[in-house]
Amino acid sequence: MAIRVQSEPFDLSAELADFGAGAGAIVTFSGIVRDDTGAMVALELEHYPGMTESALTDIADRAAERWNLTDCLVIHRHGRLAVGEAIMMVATAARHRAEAFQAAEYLMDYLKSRAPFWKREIGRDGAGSWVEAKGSDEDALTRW
Amino acid sequence: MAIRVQSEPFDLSAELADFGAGAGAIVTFSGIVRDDTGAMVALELEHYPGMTESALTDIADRAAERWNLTDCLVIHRHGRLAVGEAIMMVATAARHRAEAFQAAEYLMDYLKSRAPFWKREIGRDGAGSWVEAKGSDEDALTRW
Amino acid sequence: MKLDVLYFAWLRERVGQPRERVETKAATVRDLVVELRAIDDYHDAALSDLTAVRVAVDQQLSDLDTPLADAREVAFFPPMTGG
Amino acid sequence: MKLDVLYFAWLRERVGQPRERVETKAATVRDLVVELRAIDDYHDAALSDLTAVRVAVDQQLSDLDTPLADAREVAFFPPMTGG
Repeated sequence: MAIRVQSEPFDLSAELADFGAGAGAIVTFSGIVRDDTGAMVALELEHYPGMTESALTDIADRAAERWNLTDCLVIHRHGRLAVGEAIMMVATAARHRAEAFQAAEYLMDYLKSRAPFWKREIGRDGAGSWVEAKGSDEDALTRW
Repeated sequence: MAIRVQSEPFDLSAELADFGAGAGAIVTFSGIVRDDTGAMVALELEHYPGMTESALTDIADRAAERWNLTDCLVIHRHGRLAVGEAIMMVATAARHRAEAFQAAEYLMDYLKSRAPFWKREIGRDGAGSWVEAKGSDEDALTRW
Repeated sequence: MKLDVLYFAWLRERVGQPRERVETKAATVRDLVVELRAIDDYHDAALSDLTAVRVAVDQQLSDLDTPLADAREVAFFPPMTGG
Repeated sequence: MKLDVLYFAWLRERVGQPRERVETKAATVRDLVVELRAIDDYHDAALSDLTAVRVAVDQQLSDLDTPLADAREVAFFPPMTGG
């Protein structure tokens, strides 16, 4: 069980090398900076040091207990990230696939709306604009 | 988009190195040989060469179309696998997380009940027993 | 008509061989099963309870009513357990 | 009572600083907002529409009615957009 908040890149492959020994099912999710408009050069992620770590730990603990996870990993970056870079990842290990899938989706849904990160898109002209929260992200929590 | 059926081990990390360029969300699932009873030493996977490849291709094509996947990978092993070895993996890449998650779960559900693989558990005494299909695996298909 | 008949998993073990070539006039899978069961006790035991048997005609999942006209390969096996 | 008040994202930009230390007798977050808005036009603009503002008291998500007794740190920020 591990939570990491960092500005440095991470390597999904390397993170999985020691992950989930003894599990029958491992699910991973990675989020990557995507440029939908062709006008974005980077994403800047601001966060709330201290609260970020405790919020992520809390979310991961609840997922681990609810789905009997044998292992759980959350890595979230902050700072400036170029298009194509990985923003974050979660990994869940459980006995069966349904548990691993549900726990990973739960982690993502809560992380989106309950972990104190704020994204700002940086355009080619250097100007930044804050990404607005989607109502659908908040709605996603009701299924849990 | 790739399908592979092989007896050799695969390296999830290496497989992901070139996977899903341009996507915003990548989901992976890996299934690992698990020993629930403490009496199993290996799993033997029999399959139907020819039909296996076409069934997996068909399942992946349908998932890719339904969720607009930008990339999709299915690897499934056959032959003898020791406890702790990876049996199979799927990876899906899409613009958003819901698409990537749903496509990965769809792939797994169909692969469990519609791809011609049969598992046999090999005990410490060398005796084998065929794994029975679960009603719940067949039921899982109804949600799609 | 000549057909390749394949068996997998415990069906293969009960029949005692992974495949055989048969000469048949069966119009459907159901007709073919009747002919196969008549071959010997091993075939009869393997194919006596079809509730736990799946069938593929030319590598496409099929059922007992699937016609065999132009078929080249029929496979019998238990419910799949991949993944 | 002395409190550290933190601002994030566009709230930080509108207020013009990431944190400040305030002396207050506010009983709840709602009372504190009234006092903060009175500081200057920047604070007033940042905190005028609370529908898009979230609050944490001592790093726990809270709301306007949360009491501030024993609180040391209050943070204001927009809805989160992580993941």
